[in-house]
Formats: sequence, C-alpha cells, structure tokens
Amino acid sequence: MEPLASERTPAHAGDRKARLREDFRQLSSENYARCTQCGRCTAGCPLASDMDFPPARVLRFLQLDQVERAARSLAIWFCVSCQVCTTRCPQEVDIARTMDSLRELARRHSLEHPGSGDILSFHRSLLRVVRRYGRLHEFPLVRSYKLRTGHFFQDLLVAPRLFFRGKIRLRPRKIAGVEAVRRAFARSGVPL
Amino acid sequence: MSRVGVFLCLCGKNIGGTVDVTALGEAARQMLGVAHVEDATYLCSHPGQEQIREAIRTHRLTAAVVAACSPTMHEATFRRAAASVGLNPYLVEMANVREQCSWVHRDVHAATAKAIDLVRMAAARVLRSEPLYPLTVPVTRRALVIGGGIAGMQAALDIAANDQEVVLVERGPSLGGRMAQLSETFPTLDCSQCILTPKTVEVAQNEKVRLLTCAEVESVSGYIGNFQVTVRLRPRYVDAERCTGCGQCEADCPVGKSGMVRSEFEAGLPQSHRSAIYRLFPQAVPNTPVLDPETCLYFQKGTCQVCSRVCPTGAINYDDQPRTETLAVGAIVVATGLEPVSPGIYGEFGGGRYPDVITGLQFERLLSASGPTGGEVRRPSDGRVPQRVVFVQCVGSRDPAKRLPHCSKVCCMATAKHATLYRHKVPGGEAVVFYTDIRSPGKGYEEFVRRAIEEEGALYLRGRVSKVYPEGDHLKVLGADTLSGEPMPLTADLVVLAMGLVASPGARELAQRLGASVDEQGFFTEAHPKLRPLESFVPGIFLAGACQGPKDIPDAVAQASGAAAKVSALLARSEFAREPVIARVEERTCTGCRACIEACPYEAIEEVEVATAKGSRLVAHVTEGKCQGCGVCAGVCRSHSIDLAGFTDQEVAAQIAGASP
Amino acid sequence: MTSMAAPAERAPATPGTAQGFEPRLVAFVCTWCTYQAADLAGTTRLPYASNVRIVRVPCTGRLSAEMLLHAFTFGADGVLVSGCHPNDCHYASGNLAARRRWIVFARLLGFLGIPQERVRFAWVSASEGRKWADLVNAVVRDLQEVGPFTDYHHLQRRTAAL
Amino acid sequence: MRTGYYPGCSLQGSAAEFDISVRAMAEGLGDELVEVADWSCCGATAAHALSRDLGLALPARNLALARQQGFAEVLAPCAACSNRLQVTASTLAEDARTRDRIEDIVEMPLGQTPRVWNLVQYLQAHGLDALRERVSRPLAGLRLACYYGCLLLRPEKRLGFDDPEQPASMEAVLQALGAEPVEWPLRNECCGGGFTISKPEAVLRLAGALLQDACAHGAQALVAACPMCHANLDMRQRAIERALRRRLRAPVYYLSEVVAWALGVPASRLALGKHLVRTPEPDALVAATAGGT
Repeated sequence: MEPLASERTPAHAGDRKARLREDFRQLSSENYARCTQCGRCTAGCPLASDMDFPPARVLRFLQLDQVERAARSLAIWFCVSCQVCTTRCPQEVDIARTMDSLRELARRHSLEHPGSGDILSFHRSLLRVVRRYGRLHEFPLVRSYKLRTGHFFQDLLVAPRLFFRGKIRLRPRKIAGVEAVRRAFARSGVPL
Repeated sequence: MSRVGVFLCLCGKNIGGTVDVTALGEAARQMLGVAHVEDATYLCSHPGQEQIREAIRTHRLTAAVVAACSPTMHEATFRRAAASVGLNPYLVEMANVREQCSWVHRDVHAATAKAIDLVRMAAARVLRSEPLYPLTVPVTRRALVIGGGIAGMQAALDIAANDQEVVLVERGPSLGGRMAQLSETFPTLDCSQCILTPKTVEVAQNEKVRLLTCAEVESVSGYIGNFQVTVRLRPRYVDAERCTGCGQCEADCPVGKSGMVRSEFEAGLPQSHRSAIYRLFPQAVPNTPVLDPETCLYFQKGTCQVCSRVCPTGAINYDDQPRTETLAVGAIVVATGLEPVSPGIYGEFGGGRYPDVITGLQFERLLSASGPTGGEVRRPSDGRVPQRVVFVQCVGSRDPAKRLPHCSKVCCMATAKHATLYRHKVPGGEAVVFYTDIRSPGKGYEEFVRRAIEEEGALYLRGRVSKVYPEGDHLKVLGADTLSGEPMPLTADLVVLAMGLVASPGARELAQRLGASVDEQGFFTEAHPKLRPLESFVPGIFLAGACQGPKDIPDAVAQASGAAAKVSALLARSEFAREPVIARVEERTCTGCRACIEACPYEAIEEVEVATAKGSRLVAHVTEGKCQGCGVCAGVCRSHSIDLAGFTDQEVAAQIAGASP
Repeated sequence: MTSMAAPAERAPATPGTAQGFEPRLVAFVCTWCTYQAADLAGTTRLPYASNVRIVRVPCTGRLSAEMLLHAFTFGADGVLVSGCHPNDCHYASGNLAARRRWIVFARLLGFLGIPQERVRFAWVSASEGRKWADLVNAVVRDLQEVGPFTDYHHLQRRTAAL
Repeated sequence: MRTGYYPGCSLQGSAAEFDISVRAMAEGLGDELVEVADWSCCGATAAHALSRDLGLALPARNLALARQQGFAEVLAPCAACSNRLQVTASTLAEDARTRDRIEDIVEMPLGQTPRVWNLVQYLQAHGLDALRERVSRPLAGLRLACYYGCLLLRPEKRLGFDDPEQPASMEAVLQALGAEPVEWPLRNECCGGGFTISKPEAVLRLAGALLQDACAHGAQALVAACPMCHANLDMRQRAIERALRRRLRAPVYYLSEVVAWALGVPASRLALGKHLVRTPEPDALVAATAGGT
C-alpha cells in the first residue's frame, strides 16, 4: 500500500518512489484532483473491457499517488489513443495524454506489464524501422515484429494478397536526412 | 483639531494570522491626526463594538478608522456603534484589511506593509470627511412581482396578505410556470396541478393583486421606494372581457387539427400539438386563450378566421395591438425562474436527434395524466411502452468542459421520482439510473431515494454515460459502473436525460434593465451569499425562487415568502431613510456649462436661475430624490463646482495621497 | 497557478531599485462590480500581487483626470481603473460616461508625458474574483517591465492640497 | 494553387492507392501538389505512445522542412499524419518551453509552421461549390457511409475541425458529389487504429461493429480518409466476416477515390483493384443495387 500524498516522506536520493513521482510530474502537468471519478472515460473506452483496470481507476491510482501501480497496469498499453475519453471528460482531464505519459514512465523505469508484449514490440519495431530508414516500411516492420513476438504465422493469408497488390515494397530506401532523424531519436532518449 | 481613533480587528486569525497587527498599530500611531489606536480579536462582536464606543467617549474622538473586513460586511455595524455615542456615522471609515489584504496575500511583510497603507489612506480620507445626515424619501406603497411561477405567485399573495398592492407581470399567457408542467412532486408524489391550480385561482381572485399576462418589463428607472417600470403587453388577440373560456376556438382551429405545431407546454414532445389559438393547459389562469400569429393561418396566409366565426361572444380581435404601461412601484420582486439546458449541446447523446432520447421535462409530460399520452409511458418513436428506461443524470450539470460547472440541485430527486413513477406505471419495466453522486439533502429526500432503490427496484449505477445511439429499434447506452469498475453498455427502449438547469431566457437582459447582476449561468447575484440571499445588489429589488439558483418547490416558496416579508417591511412605511451620498452644487463657482446635466444618468440635475448682483444667471441644481450618488456629474465638472457628498474630491485626493508613505 | 506567476509578494521596494522592482499600483474601482470582485477574490482566497492599493468610488464615472494624475504625483508607477461591464453599470451608464472621457483623457496623458501603458482600464464584474486577481497580476507584471515612474514625484509638494 | 504534399509512410506502401487517388483528385481540381522534399515519418501512433518528445520531434521536423521549402499550406491525406502534424503545430505554438526543447532535438527553427490540412479541410479550402461545379460524374443514388474514426476529429481542442460527436463535413463533401450520405451513429467511433497487427482480436470486434452498423443503416459502401482505418475495415474484412459468421463484402473507398471518380478521373488511374474487398466503380455499385442484389 503506497502512502497518500499527505503521508509522503520527503524525497531523498535513494527514494525510488519519489523519483518515479518526480519523473511523472515532469511528463504530465495534469491536475488529477480535477477527476471526479465519474467514469465517463471508462464508459466510452473501446478497449476498456480488455483492460485490467478501467481508465477511471488508473486516474484514481494517480489521485492516491500510486504512480507505480498505474505505470505497471496493462490498461495503459491497451489504450489505442482514440481520444474519446479526453474529448468527453467533463473535468477536462487529458486522459489520453496521461496514458502516453504513463507508458513513457513505465519504459524509463522498466515497469511494463508482461501483457504489453505484442503492442510494445509493435511500437518498438515501428520506431526502429523509422530510425533506420527515416520512414516506415511495412516489410521490415512486419519482419522485425514477427521476430520479436514469434507470431510467424499471423496474417499468412493476408500477406501474399497485399504483396500481389503491390502494397509491400521489399527494398526500402533511406531518406537523405536519416542522420538528423537518428539524432532526434537519440536526443529524445526513447529506449528501443 | 481632529482626533482620529484607529481600531484594528484581528478577526481571530483571519487578519491577525497574516498581518502583523502590532506593527500596524505602531505605524498607525505615527499617522497624521491619529489620537488613539487599539485592537480587538473581533471588533464586530458586542464587546468589540462596546470597546469602540468606550474609546470614542473617553478619548473624545472626532473620527474613526476601522481596519477590519470589507465595508460590505460591517461598515453599517461600526457606523451604528459610533452613532450611538454621538459620533456622526459618516466620520467612520473602514480599511479593508481582510478580503483585500490578509486573505489574498500570504507574505506577512507584504500584507503588513499593505495594511499600513490601507489604514493611512483611510485616516487621511476621514480627516477630510464631514458629518452627513440621512435623507428621507417617500415610498410608493405598491410592489411589482416579475414572473408568475410558483415563487412569483407566492410572493404576490404574501404581499397582498399584508394589505399591500401588487402587480404581477407574467411573460407567458397564463400563471403556473415550470411547476404547471410537472406530473407529481417529490418526495410526497402529490399531483403538481392539484396543489398548484388553487394558488393560481387565488391569485386571480385576490383584489389586491393585479395580474398582467403576455407582459414583459421593458424598462426600469428610479430607485428604492420610487421605481417607474414600463411594461410591454403583447397583443392576445382575444378580448378577455368578452371571452367566456368556452374553448370553441381552440377546438375548431385547423392548425390544431393538422397537428403541425408542437406544444411548448408539452416540452415539444412529438406526440403533442396545439392550435394557433390556445391555452397552455385546460385549467390555465387566466382562462382566456391566446392567439399565436407565428402559427395562425390568418396571420400567415390571410385566410381562415375560423376562430372569430365560431366564437359565440365575438371576443376574437385580429387588430389587437401591443401596448405599454408605466407603473409606479416601491419595490420589485424578481421571480423569473429557470429553464433546462438544451440537449443539443450533447451530440453524443443525440437528444432532439433520436426520438426516444428525451429530457426529464418531456418525461414529466409523458407521466402527467393531462399530458399527450394521458399519463401512459409510451415512447415518442412508435408509441410502444418501454420495457427498460435508462435515466442519465448530470447532463448539463457539473460539467466545466461545457461551461456548466454548477450542480443543478433538483435532478437527483427528480430522477428518483421519474424512476419510481415509471415503475408504478409499468410494473414489469426496468428503471436504470446512471448517477455521479446522489444529492438528496432535504426533508424526506434521502428516504425517497432509498425507497426508489430498495422498494421500487430502480437499479442505480454510479457512473456517467459516454454515448447513446440507436441500434435496431432500441438504444445503446454506453455507461459505466465505477463501483465495480466496469464499463456498462446497456440496451434501452427509452433514454431520459436529466438536463441541467440555467436561468430562464432573458434573465440577463432583465438584470441589465434592473441594474442588477447575474452569474455565468444567468442566475441573479444576491446581495450577500449567506446573509442577504433574498436581495439583489440593487436596494428595493428582491429575489424569489429559481432566478437566484436552481431550487425545488419548497425552497422556491420559502424564498418567495421571505422576499415578500422584506417587501412588506419596506412598504409598511410611507417614508424611508436613504444614504446621504448625493451630489451638491457650489452655486458661486458654477458656470452653468450644463456638462453635469448632460452627464447625469438619472436626469437628476436641472438648470435654475439664481439672483446675482447684475440680475440673474443659470446654475445647476440637484433633485435629491432622483440623485443616486454615482458622481458622474462631479467627474465631468471642470470648475469643481459639483461634488459628491461622501466621495468629495478632497476625500478621494486625500485617500490617494495616503497611499504613499 | 496564478499565485506562482504573481510577482513576489514582498513589500513594495522603493521605486527605482533596479533589482526586484515592486511597482506601486493605485486601482480606482467602482463599489458595485470590481470592489465586490476584489472581495470575492478574498472570500475565495485567491492570492495575487500585493502591490495594489484600492480607492473605492461609487462609479468609475465619478473619477476625474486630476485624480489619476494625483495618483502619479504621489508615487504610483501605474494606475488601474476598473468598473462594471458595459450595460451592467449599477448607475445605468456611468461606466460608459467614464469610458468616453478616457478617450479624450488618453491624449492628455500623452501630452503630460505619462506613457499610456501606465494607465489600464478594465471591466470586472462582481462575479469575476478570479479575473480581478489575474488582472492585478498582469498589470503589476507589465509595470515591472516598464519600470518605475519618477517624473512626477517632484510635483508632490505642489499638488499636495488639491 | 500550389500546395505542399505530405504523403506519409502508409501511402508509399500498403495505402498506395490512397496516394494515387489523392494525386489524381488534386489534378482533377487543377491543383498542383508538390511533395515536401525528404519528408520523414511522423511517428504516427507509436512515437507519442512511447515518448512525448519524439512524438513531437518527428512531426516537427516535417513542419520545419515544409516551412523551409516555402509551403504555406501542406496537405496530409493520412488522418494519422495530419493529426500528429496539427497537434504538434498547436502544441509548439502555445508552449514556448517545449518548442525550444524540440528545436534543439530537430536542429531546426520552429517559430513559424505551415497550415496543415487533412483531406476534408483541403477540399473545404477549395470550396465545396467549386467542387460541385467540377463534378462530371455525379454519384447520384449512391448511399455512402462516411467514416471519420478518431484521428480526424480528436483531440477536438487542438484540431478544431468538426463537431467530434456529430460530424458532418465529409457528408457535405459527398453531397457536393451528388451522393446520399447515410447518417450512422458509429461514424466517429474507433476501429482499433494502430492495433491492426498487434491486437487483431480488438480490431475484429471494433471494426466489425462499425461495418455492421454502416450496413444496417443502408450504406452500399463506406468512405474513409485514413489508411489505418482502411486497413482495419478493408484488409481485415474477411477475418471479420469469419468472426461474425456473416457476409459483408462492403467496399471501403478512400474519400479521394470517390471525389476523383466524380471529377471524371478514369477508373484506370484509380487503382481500386488494390483494395482487398472487391471495390467496383461507384456507378457499377449503384447499378448492382438497382438490379436488386
């Protein structure tokens, strides 16, 4: 059980929790006290039924200052960024952005929920391809994704149809400014 | 030689906690003309006031500065205290070191420094002040009540009960307001019409009450005790004297037969329609129908005239013209009520787009025995009896994103009532309520809600709804149950939106005409949120019912009676004393340039002839009764010949000078 | 939060001290709208810059050019005039009368060598406590940019008795 | 009129037909699309999901490039791209501290950014009346379901494009083409977006519901403006049919395809054949249903 904000001990170097909180505050400037737990985000979320905690519950964790619990949830990975929650939140809390912030936090402190595997691998594969070529190419993307996840037989039926319709290029080209793109990746400090 | 006393209030910790009162006292002692300084924990308390009286006596003070809260709070208190020991109340000046210092500044040094300046400003000002004596003005012993809903009617009847004349102005064609549209009332479930109609009749029959319907306040001038109100009366096109209320015109009107026009009284339910000449409801008071030229075939197409042909008494008058009437009244009660937010601002619910998504008010009409379905709950789309009704609360309430942050107060109870009545009428039906929090303070209210849940079997789910949309001939409701933490998508036959409540249309404009102020939702601002909830900022203008904020019937009635009592107290006297803050002319220097006359918003200044060595000349002259003390005249006078008592050039100048150490 | 952005709540330093200059702001407000708004800011405990000194008048229409000049001669670095919103004037049209006068008055200011950015006109209604707090903070911040105003201090003696 | 063109990665690959039809459409409108030289990926859904800064930096680089190359307006037909570019532009505009940080990351000035258009905004800029006049093959009698999905509409505050709850801008375009847009409530709901590959079961559920709702409201085909949506509705449609045990065979046009076709662009230049669900020329569709299949 994490302490409430009021009970929190002052942060010192060794205090992992405090570092986590600090990092999160840096990533998200939302005021979670605004959330009334009305559940409208949960009600409209297309993926809520697949999540371990509904969006409103994730916000509740943040209100209770249980940042780590929120970052360890599967919910943040199943968020597809459709923005319905943010659009309909009566209290104007940017829930979708919060999910982004929590994912980034989870990555930094390697708190990713084990169930995030496929989705995270896909994001990472995609970004790795972009870092390599400057643009996204589906062939290397799918190849790298399959290698990461071992889903070798997924879409075996679709793939050839895509190919014969000229939707998959086998020989991706790099853009001229690829180096600049790579530096941007480096500076953004996103672990891939 | 003036001797100013400075009194410092700590207001418990409210001031003492942030302002270093000792340092403040030290500084005050050094100030020009200050003869005595003392402090107290609560100056406004009895001992506190006694302390002031005592000091004025023993130190022979000629003026006083009270450093405490806002003058709006206690200026009157301290001035009374001073007056009681013979010090002219207008020689008491307040320094607002609480609202405008200790409560808004956290740094002790900054707050103290500011407090010192504020006291110095007040002391400098009061040195230039002179004694003033209250003026008395005559009172017109007649009241105006704006709005013929339950609050307006109650206020009118209570004032009349004190043998005082009342003019009741209603915008619509008849009395009753929102309450007339309700089916039953919580928590007792007695029929709204049944308890309302006797009151409407009472109003109509009371000879102290003059009822003006189809009437709106066009302009207001004057001041407390002496308002001139111009009322605009829309043509009714039916002669009330001749009309017997037989209803023949209404019955034969082709527009009514065509069913083209939906009835506003039925909250625009598709099943409802009205004639072009109509009464809001059968028991309407007055019972004279009104003709609506917007929908009347004769006015639109020049043909028809059926109503005038069938009228047995020839009461129909197509040439009826709008009139205006000016009333002299001593006091005004605003009782303009509220209206539900339009469902249109929530596209995700499709209210007004999908026929079976209706508002709470529409559901009231479906439940009402006098409603379009005769009290049977049938859905607008296909007339089927809904087997599951989903009630959605907080639509247009507690929603900062839609600039509607306030709680509408009555929806929780109204929804519990709707669920209960639905279960009574459709025993097999399911009532599901999505709520944010159940707010049921009030006598028997919580018990009523519990009954709805425990005995009537309404299923209450704590969560707001994200979206409502048609699926087949049902509706899909995307809700959530935050207590189990699960999304809760439901299928429903009928969805009822508990729309939030805002001030009735035109409230803002009316407030402007009255010189009163309203908040973001258009609700009238009371003179003090706690201590003067029945009064507007404008002396002589009182507030009754939901025009001041969402209210249920008992609250509206209670506030109406309260406002009425205040009006009666005011009208009880033929004269009343008012603040002597008015403009004064120095005739010797007045050049008669007329600048003040042009500037005065109240036409309170006129030219008069004064004798001079060589004949006579024209100078400005102030009519005390009309002057409201705004001081615009003093602002424009180039020769400083007209000044405002209580806010003289000298006083203000001194106060400004006092701001610098 | 507003208070964060607010200028340091230190006692107004003597104008002219380059570092952490705390301007003196004299605010002329009408008793019906802006004074009530300032009270509301208080009752809702909205912190704001302590540099402001309020002079209450029944209506901004009451003010004359002299009063504003007077404020400058007595050490104000800036002047704020705030009344009811147009059409909400407690005295029907006093605030508009004032507004009209300021148009003329603005030119006079220039003529007297008072930079216009030192005088600010605003409309704050009784329900706008937050707006009042933000307004004061904004004006004080602007004045800190503009710096102290000393040109008129020598007039102090002469105009002392107006 | 010379407009900057940001095709985005999908249009170079799996959504090639989108690219083809957009170019054909612009030509039909007498507009010149000039590809932003050396554009890079906007990071789509992945970048902002893992890194706030990268999620802004990747679009920012392209905004800066477009600016350098003197484009005042840039068309990004892919809803995901236009969304990320617009969100980034507005974020940089209102938050100076973030802008400075991102400038350091992309090594380019971001003070001024070009106006980014999604496909519908681009057509609106041309004027729907102008469009109506150029129509040579009206889509008369064609009942189409416009699918907005998420990225065209949300976040509303940053995109400020259309009413996110009851959008109507695509319908207006189709009406200009003479078609009969059907009103269907799920047109602004999510299809599963970027989960096409990483969480297919969710896509089947969500996209399945959409296809059924559209058909239930009498649509003969859907119209989309997003390659991700198209992938979920078209590429995944067979899987959806299997999951639902129901035959849908609902063609999913790109908005640009129907516009181009109505403007008279020959079908041979539209690559409708690249869709996985057999997608006839619009008039054939009308004939087919008129024939009562």
